[in-house]
Amino acid sequence: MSGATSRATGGTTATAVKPDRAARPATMAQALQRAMRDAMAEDPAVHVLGEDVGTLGGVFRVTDGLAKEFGEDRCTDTPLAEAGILGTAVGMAMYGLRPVVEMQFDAFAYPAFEQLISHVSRMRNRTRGAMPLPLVVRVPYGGGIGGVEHHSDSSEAYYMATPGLHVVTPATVEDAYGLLRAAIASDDPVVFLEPKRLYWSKSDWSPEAPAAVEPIGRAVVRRTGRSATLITYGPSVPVCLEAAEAARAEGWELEVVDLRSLVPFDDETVCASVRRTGRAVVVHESTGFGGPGGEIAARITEQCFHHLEAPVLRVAGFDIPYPPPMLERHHLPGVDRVLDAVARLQWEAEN
Amino acid sequence: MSGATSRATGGTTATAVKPDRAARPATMAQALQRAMRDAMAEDPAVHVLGEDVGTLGGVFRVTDGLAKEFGEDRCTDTPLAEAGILGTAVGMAMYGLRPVVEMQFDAFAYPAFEQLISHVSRMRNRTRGAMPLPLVVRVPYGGGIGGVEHHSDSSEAYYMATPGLHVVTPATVEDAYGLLRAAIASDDPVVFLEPKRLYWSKSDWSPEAPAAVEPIGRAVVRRTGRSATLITYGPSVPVCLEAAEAARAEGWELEVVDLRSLVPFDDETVCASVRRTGRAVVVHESTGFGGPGGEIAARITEQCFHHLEAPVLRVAGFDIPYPPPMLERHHLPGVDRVLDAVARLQWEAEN
Amino acid sequence: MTVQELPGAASYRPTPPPAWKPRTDPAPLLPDPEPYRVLGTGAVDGFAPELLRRLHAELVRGRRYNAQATALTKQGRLAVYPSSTGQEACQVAAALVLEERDWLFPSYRDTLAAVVRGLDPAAALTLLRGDWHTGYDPREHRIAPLCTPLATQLPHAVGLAHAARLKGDDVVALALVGDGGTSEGDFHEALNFAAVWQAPVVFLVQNNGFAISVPLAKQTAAPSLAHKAVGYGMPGRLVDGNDAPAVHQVLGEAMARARRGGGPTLVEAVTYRIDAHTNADDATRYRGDTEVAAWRDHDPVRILERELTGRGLLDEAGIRAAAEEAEAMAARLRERMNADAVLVPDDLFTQVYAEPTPQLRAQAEQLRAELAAEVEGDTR
Amino acid sequence: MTVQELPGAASYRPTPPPAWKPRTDPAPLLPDPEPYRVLGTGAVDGFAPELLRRLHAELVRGRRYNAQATALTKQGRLAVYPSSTGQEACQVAAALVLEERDWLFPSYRDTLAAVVRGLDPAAALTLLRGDWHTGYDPREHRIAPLCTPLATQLPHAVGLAHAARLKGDDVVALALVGDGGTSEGDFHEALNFAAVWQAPVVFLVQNNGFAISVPLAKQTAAPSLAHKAVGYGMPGRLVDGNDAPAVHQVLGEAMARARRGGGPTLVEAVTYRIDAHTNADDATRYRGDTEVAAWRDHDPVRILERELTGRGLLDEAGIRAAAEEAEAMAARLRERMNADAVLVPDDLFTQVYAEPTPQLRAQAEQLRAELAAEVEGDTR
Ligand SMILES: Cc1ncc(C[n+]2csc(CCOP(=O)(O)OP(=O)(O)O)c2C)c(N)n1
Ligand SMILES: Cc1ncc(C[n+]2csc(CCOP(=O)(O)OP(=O)(O)O)c2C)c(N)n1
Ligand SMILES: [Mg+2]
Ligand SMILES: [Mg+2]
Repeated sequence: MSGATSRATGGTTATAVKPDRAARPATMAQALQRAMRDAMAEDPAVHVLGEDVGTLGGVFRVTDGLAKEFGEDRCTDTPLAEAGILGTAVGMAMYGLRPVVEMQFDAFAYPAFEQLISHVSRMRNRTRGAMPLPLVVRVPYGGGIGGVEHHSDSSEAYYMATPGLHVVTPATVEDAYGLLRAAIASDDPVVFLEPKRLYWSKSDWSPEAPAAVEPIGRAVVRRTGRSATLITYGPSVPVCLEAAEAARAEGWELEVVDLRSLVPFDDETVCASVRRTGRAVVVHESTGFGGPGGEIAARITEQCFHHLEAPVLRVAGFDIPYPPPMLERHHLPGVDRVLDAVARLQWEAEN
Repeated sequence: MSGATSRATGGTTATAVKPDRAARPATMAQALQRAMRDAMAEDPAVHVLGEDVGTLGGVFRVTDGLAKEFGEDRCTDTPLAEAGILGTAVGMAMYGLRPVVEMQFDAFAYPAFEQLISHVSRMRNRTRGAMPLPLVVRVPYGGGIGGVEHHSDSSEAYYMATPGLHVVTPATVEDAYGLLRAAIASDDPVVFLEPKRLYWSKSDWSPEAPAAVEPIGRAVVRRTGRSATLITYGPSVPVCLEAAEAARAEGWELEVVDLRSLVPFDDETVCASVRRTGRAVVVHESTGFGGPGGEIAARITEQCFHHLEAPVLRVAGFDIPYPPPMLERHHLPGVDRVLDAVARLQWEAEN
Repeated sequence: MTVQELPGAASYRPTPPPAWKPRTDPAPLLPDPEPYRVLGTGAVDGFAPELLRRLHAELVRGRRYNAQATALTKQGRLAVYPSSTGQEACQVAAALVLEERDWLFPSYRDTLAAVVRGLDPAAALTLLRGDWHTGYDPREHRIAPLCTPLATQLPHAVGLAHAARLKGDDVVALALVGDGGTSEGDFHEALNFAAVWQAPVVFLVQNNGFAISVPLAKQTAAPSLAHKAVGYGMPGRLVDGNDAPAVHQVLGEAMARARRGGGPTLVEAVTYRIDAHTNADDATRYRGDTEVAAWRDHDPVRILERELTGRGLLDEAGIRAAAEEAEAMAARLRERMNADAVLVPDDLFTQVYAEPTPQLRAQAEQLRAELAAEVEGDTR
Repeated sequence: MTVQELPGAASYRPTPPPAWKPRTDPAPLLPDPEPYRVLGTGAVDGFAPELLRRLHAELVRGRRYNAQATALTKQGRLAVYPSSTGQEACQVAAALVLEERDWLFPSYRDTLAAVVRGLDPAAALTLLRGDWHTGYDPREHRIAPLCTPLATQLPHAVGLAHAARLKGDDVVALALVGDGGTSEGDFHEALNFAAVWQAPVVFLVQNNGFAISVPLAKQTAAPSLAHKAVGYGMPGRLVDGNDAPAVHQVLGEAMARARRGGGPTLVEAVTYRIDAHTNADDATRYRGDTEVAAWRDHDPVRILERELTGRGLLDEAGIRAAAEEAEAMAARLRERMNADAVLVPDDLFTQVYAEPTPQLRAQAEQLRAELAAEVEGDTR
């Protein structure tokens, strides 16, 4: 994806900051903030807009300080209208800006679907490349934060079903920075899904020595193992890593693939792993029926059929509207459910 | 689905019509019109609303004559605003009416997504059953009619990914009537997808002796065969039937399953067929990636793994925005592509 | 066409466009230049003392309700509470103008209006405590579920009111929305449908100055939010949203108008959100103390109390009685909320559809098995 | 709080809500009661004869363009054509008020405006002939793609105008929408953003009386569509949409206002769709001949021609010259459109993303193989 990296290289930060390359604990929210900050400093075309992103710094504080550093014209509190936010961002991108739009919560992105489907995803194609739309739609998504109705949706299936969009989601602090930089640098529209319950997850990370900008479209093996592959992304990555750790007690060495990018999909990395292990479980929070897991399982099966010792299984949210906080733990795929699925991967056949 | 049929039985038509049970050629559009007409005559709670549905009878004439027969309060030309149409329909249903909403084209349903996802699909669940929403959203969908941009989308993946909705699509004149009656009679919201290019398809059918109202959620085997199963719905059913006919020349007896209902999904009928044949191809117009076929293939594989001689393959639209009329024939899955897929079902293994 | 063909070309005056005439006279649709007020004016004389005292008692109770609910968030008994402290006049008046058969369409901030309408104070908090989304039967109380996606409840109100009128029922719907919510497309579509259909619905915008952190100046450039009415062909009214009798009167007139077939009205009540957006919000990030202090001076409870005591319509005993009633309500609420909610996991599956699909039945079965295994594991 | 605490309770008058003041004076935002007209009034004297003759020539060319495009649908050369016959004054004026650096945001009915702005008449029909969706480079011509989903182009225009202003460029955007389109939420959100941002954008509503079959009376109850402006805090203007100099003047004033930082304007041009919605529509199902006939009397070409000939600003030779130029344009268009478009199937995949994904590359390969096999099959 050369387009994806074209603008992220080169250029120096506009504001001098004391270089300090020592890694220290940072949250995903901080890394995301830093990615926008650095992109804005490097490229005056980058603009952030959305509800409460300015003075307040966003309800999750992900845009904290941007309005102060770059002014309200670069980080703008908009009127409260999601279609209007995305629609005006389209116009800004048509004029050559690189808007980064924040949707306040997953479910509040729905009013902007028409703009997203009918324009954002199609403008390049419609104009035969004359009018690409380099814009990013940041969507905090997923549950597990005790949010009341409409605050915990996993809406990635809608985005995946819309050709013309890239769909990206980080699971680590480092990826949060690298992938958001890549998304902002991309000449294509990117839906950037931020796992809400990982916003405050921490790891040692240096904002001064961030990892190289990730090209969009590459999955990564987070843990190697030979028994079976867990394929997952975003909020379910820590769940799968924990499950893999627990599985050792049962004698299973589980490989964990973090997709990072749902579109484009990294068939190569995923299939290489499954061909090695011969068994796979797809894990996500989104509902099972019609969710991303169907696509993932189907394409693995198409490409690795003769390597499969068992059908690719799915561990997903139930096929229900996201439940209220008091019941969400029953809905969310946890370590036990992942291990149950692994146990159902027809091991008898082997023994 | 007892709820689905509760209101469709009983009651007599308000206007006396000469009984004429002789079947004669009718189009799908006529059968749909008749379904609404009969439902409105039987139940004063049934209201039709949408853009141009009244005086004009709809741009496809599917609501032709309803305003004249039942008055503009029963069949209403609304202002031009899809979220408003669906949102007011929600309010009407809250008061006990049974609104049938027409979206003029697939792509023009997108402005109504927020109402659909956040309210239509969830009102029953949110109110613990106190406030069901018996409403139907009719959406003409799919391509092959030479329509310019935004007039040929296959948007079923979005609806399938939204728990709380039924998603139904007829492929025959008879089913058009039966399924629409069942949808209107259902106490749950139903997204009723009408294959545009079958609107003018004809078959012998008597409006006076329509088939019994179909319960929603049952697939049907349209053609039996032992070599492999084609699983399809809506506009691709005739394509698959044609492919099955052509396949005989190659020595394949193909079974064709018409899903009719995407939600609920009829695992029983589909899996029974695939277990018999051991091979399956899912065929639809919607894009492949993130489209309905992933879910369908994944669930078949989960349930029939040891019966499968080959991976379940998918024949779908390309992963692109719907192309312009001059190129659409390259995009639409046709007989040749279906046969190509059948040929790739690893027959060597058997011989 | 040539010059010769044109008769009397030199003296020709074009015909006006045949179809054009104003559909309605715009003048009566425009709001007054100032928010309408009752307190401190002679208009108070027109109010029945019982109504004024009722308004006062409900304001006191409402203030207490807000305080108690906010306290419950600190004790972890509520997941979140968007307080209507400072907006009680709107909440109370909105509930009291309704006939029993009328419908209320509240947003997440309007729990209090639902309580004043008669909903059990604890049931009204079901959603906000993290329990199932609607803790009451909307049809029984004629209160739609507290709505979170902004402005999406407005078309529901229009549709319901329209349906009632079609059925010949004497029902008016009152829909509540915030200043921020007026920017959403659904606000526009709902008001337009209401006006075209002449639906018996009243829209009350509680302009409390903020949409979370965003002040009104970044939300609209209109002279007032009430001015939006004219673009739909309905009357716009502007009222002091802290003046309970004024809100009651203006809403009452709008309800009466709707009831007699006069169509919808847009009412803007100018008020102020004294508390932060919710308990999770930090209002000091976006507004100063002086502004809040100025509004505290114009507190709805205080200005009504002053007026009534000044007029001798309320004495110390009356004030004490109102406070005691409010205290009792708060105590009952605390007690109810201190009991843990009992939720049945199986309920995840029962109301998604009229009848669970085969897939949902299987998933319910799976969850039951998991939970049984857990219990077994625990007992072992 | 008790009575004792309240100083001077009896004489108390509540403070007015501290924050309230009208943001703008509503009076200047209101449109005139009648559509503004130039033809048949003294205002014609203020126009340069060259401009009037240019308007006339473009109207004649525009009328011919509409007729030719409609004819092409009958010959199967166009998939569909939404004609602007009867609306040419709006189309022509909208194009002519623009500076080269300005942007036009047309809808599907505004091909003619794009042509008058300078787009090749055949390229403008690319979408409508069933070819790729935009047949021109929007940036080169500063004409956004002809937009089909109603009102969705309006926020684009606002965003682009806003971006230009942020960059310090002297660019104004003119966005076109129909009467039906004003009911969509995107209309509302776009106008609100424009007013809050004071973006240099002008909205032109061509009120042609219908949204397909739905007459204005079922679309709005507003006094006029121009009255919607006041709810956003921008001026609304009402103009006779068949009076080309009037439309030119009103739009010109709005453009100038936007250019000097005065913010957006909403202009409603009252006009009429003489043809059916598109060639596929049957207008007799929803409207009568008398209405159409009345509007034919107020035809934009005819009333301008009458005025100019009456004033001696246009003679038979001038009329003939305009007709001939129009005929030549139509002939060139026919010729261009009679040539088959050459579309490359591979292009299905090339512009979905900046670089095709691996999956799209594989699909392109598959299609190439299929087509090669077909050719092989054909040759065999
Ligand atoms: C469609 C939608 N977008 C965003 C939100 C998130 N949100 C919740 S409250 C709020 C501010 C609402 O402001 P206002 O309408 O003035 O009501 P108030 O909270 O002041 O009562 C926002 C942005 C939402 N609930 N719905
Ligand atoms: C969002 C959306 N909904 C529906 C349609 C279908 N449609 C195309 S044109 C039209 C009528 C538009 O009327 P108006 O805005 O008055 O413009 P006009 O056609 O009269 O120029 C409709 C309903 C559409 N294009 N977009
Ligand atoms: Mg507010
Ligand atoms: Mg129109």
